[in-house]
Amino acid sequence: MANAVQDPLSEASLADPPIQLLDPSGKLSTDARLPLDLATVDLPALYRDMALVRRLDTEAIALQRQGELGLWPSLRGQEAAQVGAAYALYDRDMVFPTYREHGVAWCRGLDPVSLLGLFRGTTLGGWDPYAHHFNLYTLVIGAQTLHAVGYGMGLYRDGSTGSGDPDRDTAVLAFLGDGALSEGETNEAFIWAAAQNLPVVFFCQNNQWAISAPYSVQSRIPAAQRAAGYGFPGIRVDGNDVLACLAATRQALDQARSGGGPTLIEAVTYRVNAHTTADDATRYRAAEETEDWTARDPLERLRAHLETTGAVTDEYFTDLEQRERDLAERLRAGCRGLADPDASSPFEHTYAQMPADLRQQLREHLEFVSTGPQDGEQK
Amino acid sequence: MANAVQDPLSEASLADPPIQLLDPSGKLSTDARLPLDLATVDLPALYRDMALVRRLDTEAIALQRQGELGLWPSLRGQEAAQVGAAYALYDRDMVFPTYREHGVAWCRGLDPVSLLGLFRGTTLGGWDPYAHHFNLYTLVIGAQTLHAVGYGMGLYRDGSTGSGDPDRDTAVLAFLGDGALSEGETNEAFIWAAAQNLPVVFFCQNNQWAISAPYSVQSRIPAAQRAAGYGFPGIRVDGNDVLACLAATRQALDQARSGGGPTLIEAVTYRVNAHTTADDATRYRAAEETEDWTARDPLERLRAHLETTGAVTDEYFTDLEQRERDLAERLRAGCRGLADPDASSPFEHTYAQMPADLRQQLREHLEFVSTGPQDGEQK
Amino acid sequence: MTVSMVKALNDGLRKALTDDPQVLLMGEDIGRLGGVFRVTDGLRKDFGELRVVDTPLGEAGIVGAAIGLAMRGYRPVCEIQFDGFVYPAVNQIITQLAKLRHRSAGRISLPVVIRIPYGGGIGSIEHHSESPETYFAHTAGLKVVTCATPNDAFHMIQQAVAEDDPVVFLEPKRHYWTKGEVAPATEVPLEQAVIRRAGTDVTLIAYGPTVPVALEAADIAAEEGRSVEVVDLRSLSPWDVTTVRASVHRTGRAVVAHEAAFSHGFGAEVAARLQDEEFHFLEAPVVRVTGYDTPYPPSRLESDWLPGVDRILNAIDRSLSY
Amino acid sequence: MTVSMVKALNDGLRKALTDDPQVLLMGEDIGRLGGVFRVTDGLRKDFGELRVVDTPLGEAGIVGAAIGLAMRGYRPVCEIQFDGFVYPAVNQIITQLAKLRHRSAGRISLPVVIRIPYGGGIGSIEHHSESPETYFAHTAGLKVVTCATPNDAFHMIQQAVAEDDPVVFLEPKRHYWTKGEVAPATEVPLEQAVIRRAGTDVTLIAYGPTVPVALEAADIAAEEGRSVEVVDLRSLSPWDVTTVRASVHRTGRAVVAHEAAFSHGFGAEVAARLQDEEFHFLEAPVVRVTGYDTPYPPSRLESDWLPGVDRILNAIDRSLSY
Ligand SMILES: Cc1ncc(C[n+]2csc(CCOP(=O)(O)OP(=O)(O)O)c2C)c(N)n1
Ligand SMILES: Cc1ncc(C[n+]2csc(CCOP(=O)(O)OP(=O)(O)O)c2C)c(N)n1
Ligand SMILES: [Mg+2]
Ligand SMILES: [Mg+2]
Repeated sequence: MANAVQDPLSEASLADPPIQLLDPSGKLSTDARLPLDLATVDLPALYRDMALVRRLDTEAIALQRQGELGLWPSLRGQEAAQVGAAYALYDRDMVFPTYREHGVAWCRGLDPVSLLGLFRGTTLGGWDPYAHHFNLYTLVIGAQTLHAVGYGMGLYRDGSTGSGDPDRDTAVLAFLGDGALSEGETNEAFIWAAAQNLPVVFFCQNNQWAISAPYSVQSRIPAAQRAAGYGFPGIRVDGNDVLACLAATRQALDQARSGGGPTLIEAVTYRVNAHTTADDATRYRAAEETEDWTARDPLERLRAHLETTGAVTDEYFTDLEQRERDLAERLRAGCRGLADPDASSPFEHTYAQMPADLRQQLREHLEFVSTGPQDGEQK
Repeated sequence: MANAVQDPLSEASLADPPIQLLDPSGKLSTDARLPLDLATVDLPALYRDMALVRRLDTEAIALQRQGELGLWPSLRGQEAAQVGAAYALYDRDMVFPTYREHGVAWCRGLDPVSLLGLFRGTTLGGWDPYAHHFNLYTLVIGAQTLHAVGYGMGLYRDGSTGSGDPDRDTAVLAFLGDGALSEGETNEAFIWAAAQNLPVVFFCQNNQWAISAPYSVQSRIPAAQRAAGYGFPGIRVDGNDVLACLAATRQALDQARSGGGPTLIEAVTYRVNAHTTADDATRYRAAEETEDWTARDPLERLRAHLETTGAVTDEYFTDLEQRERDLAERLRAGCRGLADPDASSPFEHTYAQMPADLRQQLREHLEFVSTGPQDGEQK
Repeated sequence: MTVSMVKALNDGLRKALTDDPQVLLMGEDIGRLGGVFRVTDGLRKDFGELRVVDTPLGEAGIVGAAIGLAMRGYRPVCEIQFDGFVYPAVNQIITQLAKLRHRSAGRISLPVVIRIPYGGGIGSIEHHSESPETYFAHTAGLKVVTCATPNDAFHMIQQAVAEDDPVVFLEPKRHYWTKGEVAPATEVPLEQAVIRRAGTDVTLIAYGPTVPVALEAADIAAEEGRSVEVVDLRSLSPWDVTTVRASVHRTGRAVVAHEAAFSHGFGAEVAARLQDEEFHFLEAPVVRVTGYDTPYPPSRLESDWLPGVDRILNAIDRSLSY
Repeated sequence: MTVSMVKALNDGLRKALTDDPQVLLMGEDIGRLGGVFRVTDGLRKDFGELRVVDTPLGEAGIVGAAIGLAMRGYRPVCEIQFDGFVYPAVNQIITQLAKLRHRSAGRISLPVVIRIPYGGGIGSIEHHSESPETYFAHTAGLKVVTCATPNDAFHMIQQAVAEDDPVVFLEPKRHYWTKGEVAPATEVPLEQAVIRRAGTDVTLIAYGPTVPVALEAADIAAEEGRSVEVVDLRSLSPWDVTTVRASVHRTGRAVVAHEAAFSHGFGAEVAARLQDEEFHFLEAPVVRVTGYDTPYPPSRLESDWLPGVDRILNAIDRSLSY
């Protein structure tokens, strides 16, 4: 079948490996489809941030084990995807994360301790989404993609896209998982972005799993190809290659800012840990698979490159280790220091002004809380 | 950009005309992409059914004007798409229509009067969906596509698809409009059908309008291409060409029945009348556009073909006219004869067994209804 | 100035668009067509397609995108074409729109209005006559209001747009073409109930579509020497318990009328509050006159199914017979 | 046999799968993983991936497909992973699942069960502690039930699967690991409330997660010489007004406890019915002890926010002080 009858299953791209600019051994390559001027890339900084977010993640897992956090969704294995994508952002670009983008949060300059509150149960948010142009985490799969679309509509109406003014043009970066591709809302976001040519880049970390569901439950073709159904470009990159992720995101954001519309980036990566600390991945996937992917570790290859090329000194690594220890210490202390919220806070922030009835409920609640157990015996 | 970077906008198919097997002048042609053995096609029957459903539609509009119906969504212009698709069905195939598939309903053998009740307000359904393997109309845009998917999952579990037994293998035909392509649920249906390779054919009548929204509000590429994003075939046919519609649907249903999975058919057609009798299309579209499309009338071209080739006698047309008059008469009489439902019917059919509380509500209601206005003065 | 409710809404939206450049309207068919009820008629012509936006056919998209627009400083007014088509947007409304202020400890304001033509009585087919108010009123973080007169329509829609909280704005489509006087200004806050007719024997609580029905019932009751006080709630979340209590405190009796189903309808909350807070003053149970616990029936049955004048009069009788 | 509620549900589902080949389970992560709460543990291994289906990540898809499966003669049991994730399915539930029997004049039966782990108190993050029962109980055409003991879990899930109407089956996740005796058979119909503890002074109405809390409160009250009758509603739609009325008729007082928000929570309907039907017998207002009208708070606040033993005891005090 040809032309009007499209059978994408037969397309060559299925078999095609994702675009790679840095291979697992640490060797650089180029790809005509994805140009990257290495002069614009600070490789030691990239490695440092990847190492630090890995440490952040490791520490958060430890805190969860110690009972300081209720839950933690680990990003391990996805450091290159997240740091690479984040390095392509302008400060003014707006980010809509899922619940796993600790690496992006870190690169946006958020206090890493603020990431812990949601998982400690001291807050439902934890930071000012406008201060760092980084929205609150969204737990409802797919929901944030539509917020990104609306924000993009706003940018367009502000004249902040396609103006040609490099200090003005702005884009939106929306993160999503492979599982999120199956939610209707995500697909509506693609539809709106396409039809209105919005400055939104969708960055899908295809980490092969949605909790226990392998990617094959969601789709039989690569995620990047989803975009073809809506008429905008999709690009598939090695998600463990920080340079490919950076280059793809930079290219897509540039295009979005200049009025060129949306792109879907599929970063092919792997969720090395279980879905969250509450999950047990041994129930549904083979250890060998995880080992295979661990061998393609995103940090190792950049470290190998830095070491081979002598781009950094030993001091760089010593210094980095110290930074990691400092970060871990800061997280430990910060986590324990996260205060319980005020009993009145849910009441205060439900509406801009507290309605009279709710004020009455608050009064009763505070009275109850301060009196403590009425009957003395027990709580 | 090549391969992993897909830019479907540049694909040739955009400019490609939809596949046609019968042109507006009534000339037959062939297309390698869409073989059709004319020996298997009863052209006079096709024309007759198209003419009859047009008459059904015209009559229903008249009944609405006379106040006998509250509303009527006209299928005018879409006769070829509907009759063509319906002719490809086996009796046992299951159909999930929208609210506009009067032509399909007719071909499935439904009493046409039963189509009127929903629009007269005497019922919310009107027929037995199992008797003709034709589900009730669905008004909530897109919702029926998921029911089709579930039914297809059932067929698969029954062993009624891909068994190789020609008396057993069954498929599902789900109708949708161009507007419906934008609902999340429709896209979830595509996702499920693709990932599970279900025996579901999605037949999209792209009639260019979703009420007042032109197709460009929903998408910038042809609807058939949507399927590429999920990894199943999409095919774009001239929706005013009954042969192309028949051939495409037959091919897709055959494939589905044999275990080959889903297809999305885009039938490029036109909603000649306003959205419904309650709508005023002059507010949003140019008369010239409608005239253009009327010139591509689906009946005219087949009539021209029948006349030129001498495939039918004059008697055929005289007989057909009589059938049309009979049908009109049957609709008029039948419509006026549609009884108001029993006051108790909503109560009776809300649950399999009426709960005690609801029985009490029914008792009070019947008492109220039978007593009539308590105060005599007014209702 | 005497105008229909549709015109009053149109005027109110026009004023909102004129007064604040961040206001925009979005929905299916609201632009070129002016909406299926013509509420937005002419606005696209005057304010352009970027501020009166014909959206793709997806309600989740409409509300989800409105959230993003609000985060970028806009004040979107969404139209859901009919009550029965709001459900695809419910996830965005309940899990996102209603919660983001709370989640962000007040940092995110979402001044989003969701306009919904609602209620029955217009002879429509299914999904076009629903009364979904309880779903929204039960959801903390949303405000829910409904207008019953052109004057309220004009002022309340502007007040809703000015709110910094999300507002579900229910428009009783059955009274869209009812005409009424519109005053240039209002002093009634959005959340305040209004006594539409003073009375002493029983308090009749209504909102949106049932307000005119309640007034008609009160008229008839008056002829029989029964003095019915009619309260128009206007705001359903929060609702003005103070005004209702004060009235019931005087009359000792209450009847509440709405089109939504009986069980868990708005009347349940009204009855629950009154039996608690006016326990010693109620001389009769709070009586509910509502739709039944069935799906909305085919239109040939709707006039009997809906709480009409006679059923309200029966309820008043019942209340007074205690 | 003493088992946890999770195990009781697992056993019940296993029995349903064994007894009827048309029964199938579908949901996110229910197969290989056995569900995030392990309710379906081992079932995929024993009944195969066509009967214990790991679905794509889309709740509308799950319920929409279940409707189609039911139309083809299957009896699908859907799992929604958490209460807060049911909303993408609400359109299919409210506009399709609940209505198709009515629309088809009884020709279409949709024996679909939607299992939802629900309620708070387990220290979870947001969207994992919601109580959406009112949304469903207000929707005609749905049945809504909730179990509070392993025995009920085992029997009610089988009864739900056997129902020819769609059933929203709410599982109080906070008590998933509570153990209890499971009897081989039951004589209690699905829709019947059960008196968990007899008493004479006040009727305490609870369901799902609040039943054990209510029993604990009743124990403490007993030490103070107060005889509290605890009614476990079990079915929320329809609900067993007869049993509740009979109890209140005797005690003259009622307290109702649930985790869902106060306004328009289930307690409103209970209060509204009782004040009407037991008007002359109520010696005190029906008192509601519920979640507040805010979104569910961060987990550090939940134990105070939820209606716990002390708040219930306060409510009993209030009721008895009249
Ligand atoms: C609407 C909704 N349904 C279900 C869930 C439960 N859930 C949480 S994470 C998850 C899997 C998400 O997979 P993916 O999108 O691939 O992201 P990942 O966790 O791999 O980063 C599911 C099903 C949810 N959070 N929201
Ligand atoms: C969920 C939902 N939203 C909105 C509507 C209102 N509505 C009815 S028909 C229609 C347009 C449908 O367009 P399309 O899918 O192209 O079908 P057509 O009417 O052209 O056959 C709309 C918006 C609806 N029925 N359902
Ligand atoms: Mg994933
Ligand atoms: Mg259309």
